[in-house]
Amino acid sequence: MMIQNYVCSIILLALGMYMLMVKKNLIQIVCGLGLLDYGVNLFIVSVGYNEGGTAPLYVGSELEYLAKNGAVYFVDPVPQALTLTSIVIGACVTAMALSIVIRIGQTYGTLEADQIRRLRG
Amino acid sequence: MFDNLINKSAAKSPWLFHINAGSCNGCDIELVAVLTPRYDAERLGFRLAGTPRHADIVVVTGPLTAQIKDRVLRTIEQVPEPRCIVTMGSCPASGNVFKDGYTYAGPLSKYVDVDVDIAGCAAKPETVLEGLYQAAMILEQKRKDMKNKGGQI
Amino acid sequence: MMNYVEHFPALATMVLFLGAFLVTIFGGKNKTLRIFLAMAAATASFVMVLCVAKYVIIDGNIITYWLGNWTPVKDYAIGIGLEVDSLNAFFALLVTLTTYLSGWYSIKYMSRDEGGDYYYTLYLMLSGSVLGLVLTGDIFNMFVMIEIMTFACVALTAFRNWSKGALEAGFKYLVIGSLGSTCTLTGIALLYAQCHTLNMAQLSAMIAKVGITGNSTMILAFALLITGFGIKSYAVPFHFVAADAYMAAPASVSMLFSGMVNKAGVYGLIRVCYIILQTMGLGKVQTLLVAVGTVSMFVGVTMALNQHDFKRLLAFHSISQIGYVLTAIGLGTALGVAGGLYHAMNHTLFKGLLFLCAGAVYYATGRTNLNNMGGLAKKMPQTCIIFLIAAFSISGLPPFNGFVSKWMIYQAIYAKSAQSFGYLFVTVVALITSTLTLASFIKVTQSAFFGQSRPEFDDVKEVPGSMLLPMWVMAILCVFTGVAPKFVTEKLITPAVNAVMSVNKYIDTMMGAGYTEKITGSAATEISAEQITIGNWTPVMWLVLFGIVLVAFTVVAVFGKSSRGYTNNSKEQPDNKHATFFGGEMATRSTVVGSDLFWGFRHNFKGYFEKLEGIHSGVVNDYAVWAIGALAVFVMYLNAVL
Amino acid sequence: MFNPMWLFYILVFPGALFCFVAGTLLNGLDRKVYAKMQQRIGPPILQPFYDFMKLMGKETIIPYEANKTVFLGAPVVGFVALVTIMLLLPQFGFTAFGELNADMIVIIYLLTIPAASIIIGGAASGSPYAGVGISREMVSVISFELPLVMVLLAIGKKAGGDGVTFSMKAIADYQAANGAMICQWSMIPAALAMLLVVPCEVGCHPFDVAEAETEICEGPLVEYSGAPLGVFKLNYYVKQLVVSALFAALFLGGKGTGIVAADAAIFYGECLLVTFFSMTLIRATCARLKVEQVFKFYWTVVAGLALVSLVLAWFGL
Amino acid sequence: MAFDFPFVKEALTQMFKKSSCEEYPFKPKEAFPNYRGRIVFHGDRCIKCGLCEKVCAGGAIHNVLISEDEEKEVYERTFDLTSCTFCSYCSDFCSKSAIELTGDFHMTGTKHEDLLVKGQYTKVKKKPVAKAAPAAKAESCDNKAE
Repeated sequence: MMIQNYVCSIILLALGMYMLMVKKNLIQIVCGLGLLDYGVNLFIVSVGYNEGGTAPLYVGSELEYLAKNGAVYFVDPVPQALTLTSIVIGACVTAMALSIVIRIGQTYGTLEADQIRRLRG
Repeated sequence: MFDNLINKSAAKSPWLFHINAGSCNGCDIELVAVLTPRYDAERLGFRLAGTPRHADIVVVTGPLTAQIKDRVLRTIEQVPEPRCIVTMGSCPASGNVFKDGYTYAGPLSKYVDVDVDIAGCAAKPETVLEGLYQAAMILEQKRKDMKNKGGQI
Repeated sequence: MMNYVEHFPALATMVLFLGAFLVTIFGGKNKTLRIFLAMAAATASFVMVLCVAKYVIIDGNIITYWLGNWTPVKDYAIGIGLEVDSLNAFFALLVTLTTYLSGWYSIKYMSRDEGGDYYYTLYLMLSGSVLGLVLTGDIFNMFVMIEIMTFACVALTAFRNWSKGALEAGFKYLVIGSLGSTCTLTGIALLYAQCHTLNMAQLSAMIAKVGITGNSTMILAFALLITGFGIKSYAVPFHFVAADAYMAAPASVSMLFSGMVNKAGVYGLIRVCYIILQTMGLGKVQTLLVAVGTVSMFVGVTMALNQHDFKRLLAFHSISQIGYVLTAIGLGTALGVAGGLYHAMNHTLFKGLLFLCAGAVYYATGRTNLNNMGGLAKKMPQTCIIFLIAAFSISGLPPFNGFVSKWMIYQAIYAKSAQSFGYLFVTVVALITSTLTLASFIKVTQSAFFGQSRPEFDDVKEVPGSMLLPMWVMAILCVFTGVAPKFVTEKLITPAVNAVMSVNKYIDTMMGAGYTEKITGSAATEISAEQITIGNWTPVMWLVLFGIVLVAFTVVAVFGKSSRGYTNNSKEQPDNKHATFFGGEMATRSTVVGSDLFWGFRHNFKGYFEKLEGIHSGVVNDYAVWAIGALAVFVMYLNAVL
Repeated sequence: MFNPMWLFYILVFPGALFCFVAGTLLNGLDRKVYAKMQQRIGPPILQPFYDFMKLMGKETIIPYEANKTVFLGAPVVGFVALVTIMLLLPQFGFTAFGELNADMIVIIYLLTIPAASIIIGGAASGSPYAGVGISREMVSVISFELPLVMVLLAIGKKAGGDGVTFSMKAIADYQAANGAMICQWSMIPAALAMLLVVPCEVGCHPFDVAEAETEICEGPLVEYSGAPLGVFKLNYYVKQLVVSALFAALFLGGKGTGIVAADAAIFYGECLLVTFFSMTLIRATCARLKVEQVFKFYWTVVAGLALVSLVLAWFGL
Repeated sequence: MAFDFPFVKEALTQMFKKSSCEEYPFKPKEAFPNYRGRIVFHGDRCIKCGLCEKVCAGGAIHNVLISEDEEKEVYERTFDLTSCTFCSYCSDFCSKSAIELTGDFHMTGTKHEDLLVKGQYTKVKKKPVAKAAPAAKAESCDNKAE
């Protein structure tokens, strides 16, 4: 059941890398970065999934579940924490990238990556 | 303590710097002929130096034309102190056939005190060798004077 | 009772972050408070790390510190742990030293830039994140620190947004940097999927149990981590953005870049290859790292030869010196790692010093293009002397520190070449790169400091004292590490190498004694901390000789004194006697600078240089293609090999 | 720790005095044989000594553009490095500082210091001729570095037996055990390559592109006069001695006679032989090359020779 | 590129042959048979025709009156070797062959006088009374005319 999560995150990663490599407009590159981040976040969340596990919250009901079939079955909370930070980081990356793109647009007058190459050689 | 040794070696390894002040190249090839195996000035220690800073003896050939006058004087001034100035051939000494020409800026001795004159319109290599030998002896004497005068010339 | 030193690692990082926030809040208006706060934070963290270093390296014990006191439960690490062994302490020392000196330097250097108040926030954030990265024992914590470092780097690169390529360099750095972070994060996620833990010590034990050869997810994780940390250490396929970033950033920040940020990348690589995945023993992985190191050595230095911008030249040299460090570390032998670490320390010292010199020249003359500089030695004598010390130590001339570490690296590579033929060529490339480094620094010396002085530099003054002080401190350190190699290796390098080599000690102290046996079943093999021999080259004899001969020549020269006069008058228009010899002409101004040097070498390599400059096209997409292509090559190679 | 013998070594035998006398004598003989080859008498044997003493007596002009301290300090640094190499070279098993297993890497880097001192001195003199001279000097240093390194690696592999060695002591012991290195047939291309590297390292005529007195007026030394120029000329003589001594130590080793003086005499004889074959003969018969010809020659022909013996040594031949 | 070793054979063989060098300052050497070297001036033969002065391209020859009394004038003719081209025109044009260019080539001088050849000659002045004699001659040719 988790296969489509992994497949989907691989597709997102591939799409992100494709946009980074091929798209010339800076904003599309920033979108590519976003896609990369979403791919990784999806991947991390799906790593933490346990078959038939419930949300990792102690609400008291799990005590009798424990008595009933001997094991409390939570989904692994650690990857979810990782994903939180990763999402925040993704957001900050996009914010900073877009602010720089705006400034580049003002100074260079264009957003095409081919024209923004004063530092070369 | 090395003093007399240095004075003697000043005569034993005089390095030449050749300035062509408008010469017809007759004297130039004679000067270089002196360094060839036949006359071999190197056995007396003579060697052509690339810059005036390395030179001891400045050999001037050719009549001092107006255009090259200040360049020759500037180069001679850049030669470090115990130095000799040798005029080779008749042109620098007196201007030879170019004496009354409008470009002629006068004999070298008008601006600089010349030590040895080597006569001959295209001086014979033996004469050049003898002249340079005399210049080397003068160098030793100059080195002594410089030493006694405290060196701050 | 945990004595106070145990708290210092966490405290040092927090002090820097706290300083950053305080500076933003209070430092807005008046400058002195802002500088005071920043320098207070930097000094506090420097002192704390010094104590940690003494405690860890000299006394030889390892600090383990669980945040929130969440100690491992039933041999399972649940909290975030900080572990500081000799390797961490060594790199932490480098980081805080560079931060502290760069702080002093930037007080005066950044005073002219108008956006000065936010500079210190970013500066403290950058140093805090790198210090955090180096001290942590938890792999996700390391990832978060990498992210903060990338943000701070991007912001500092684009700090002077009016200068030629700063914004462009910032954007490219952001793209490739976040590509690297994504690779690292995916690698960490894969490791977590396999071992369900984030603590490095436990991770390495679990991986040793799970085994890496044949396990394709682990190989993919290894390839991703190598690419992630490779991007952070600016090895060749990922070095394009580094060249732009160093050039665009202010000099005190480029010093941080070349001193800390790429060292953090190298630290990450050491951690991943030697300790977490313990794959350094395999020959094939060694060839991978050595290949990357050799290519970055040669490409870095050949690109540097053609540059005519001072800081871009230094940037390419950083890339080539990191190539040295990676080659040495990739060898896998104790001498190799020792050479690599020693060279990393030396590189931080002399490369930082070179960037400070570049900053001083920019501060005094406002130019960084080598083609229109000249004759600064007379106007800025101290900077010139410091520059000569740094240039000689980077090109490895004996009395300075570059020589000792390069010597260790050559011995290590050459000893390794007994097994396979390839390493002979690595030695040859390493030696040729060292000569080319000397060549490019001769070019800088001739174009910037010596040569004919320019009329517009007449009112150039020496840089103020507060900038010169850190430069002199680093210069003295450069000479000290060069003249006393035995002392430095015993005290600093050997403990760090032992920390790298003896992994089990690292795991046991973190997770409790006997942990590795229980998990991996292999006894805790204790690598004997043998003394790394580098041949007892005693430069003291060299200096004694230098003194004696100097005295001899002054006597001989003085004896001739009476017959010679120092005639170097400083009148404005030199008289003929002291004018430069121009073949008799009046001494006009003609400089032989920058791009018209080394014609013979460049003429023969014309094809190679044109292709190389073509590759550095400046388009973001090409850089992304190179990075992702390198990732693909690593994955394929490692799958084929492991 | 600092035994008095060191002072004797540093100052007298393989140190400063020996280098001064032996280097000057070597250059005198070199010039005499060079002259004889051109059918001329040639200067007296002590001519380099006279040159040096004369330069010591001349006036030192420091040009206006020059940077005084570096301008005067550069030559001494070069001389010190050259004398240090001479101290580290094994002469038939006797090395002045024997316990230092100073090895080839130290010697390679010590050999770059004289070239660096000429370059920094030329840069400090601030003349455009010197600028061009510096660029040519550095290109010739780069050009001879590749073959030199390959030759040393080949010898290290050969003398190392199964492993590899950098240390000169091991090479000297290897040659003492089984004959001079040049007799091993696999080392002959390396010996030839090293023989061709020697003139470029010294800056001898066909490869003296940096100090071409006819084209760029003595290159880096254009503004030097008096005592500093004398020391630079002395550096040239001592470098001739040191580089041929390096060749002799690497290729013409063997079992010494036990008496240090006799060993030193034979060693000096070998240096003369090397100087004759590598410098005088090539100098008498070839014209000066252009700078990129020098580079191409060393990085293709001579490097190829060195590579041949490197590969042969690698396969244990 | 062809880096051949030209002349190695000659270089090696010549090392042992005798050098083709004339040790000039230490072994004397004569000039070639009719070498045009230092000028020698035979003052007595000179008749002060001044032809040599006119014909000298370098203007090296000067004539100075030293002393004069009633019946003869003493002149001094100087040849300035430093501005002479040794073309030997003066010796060719001198009808009385008073000027001769010898084979001596040791013409170096530290002072100007070393390279100055001097020669004195006297010129006897004619008596003024000689005018009468031509008158007598005039009569002799008149009576021939009647």
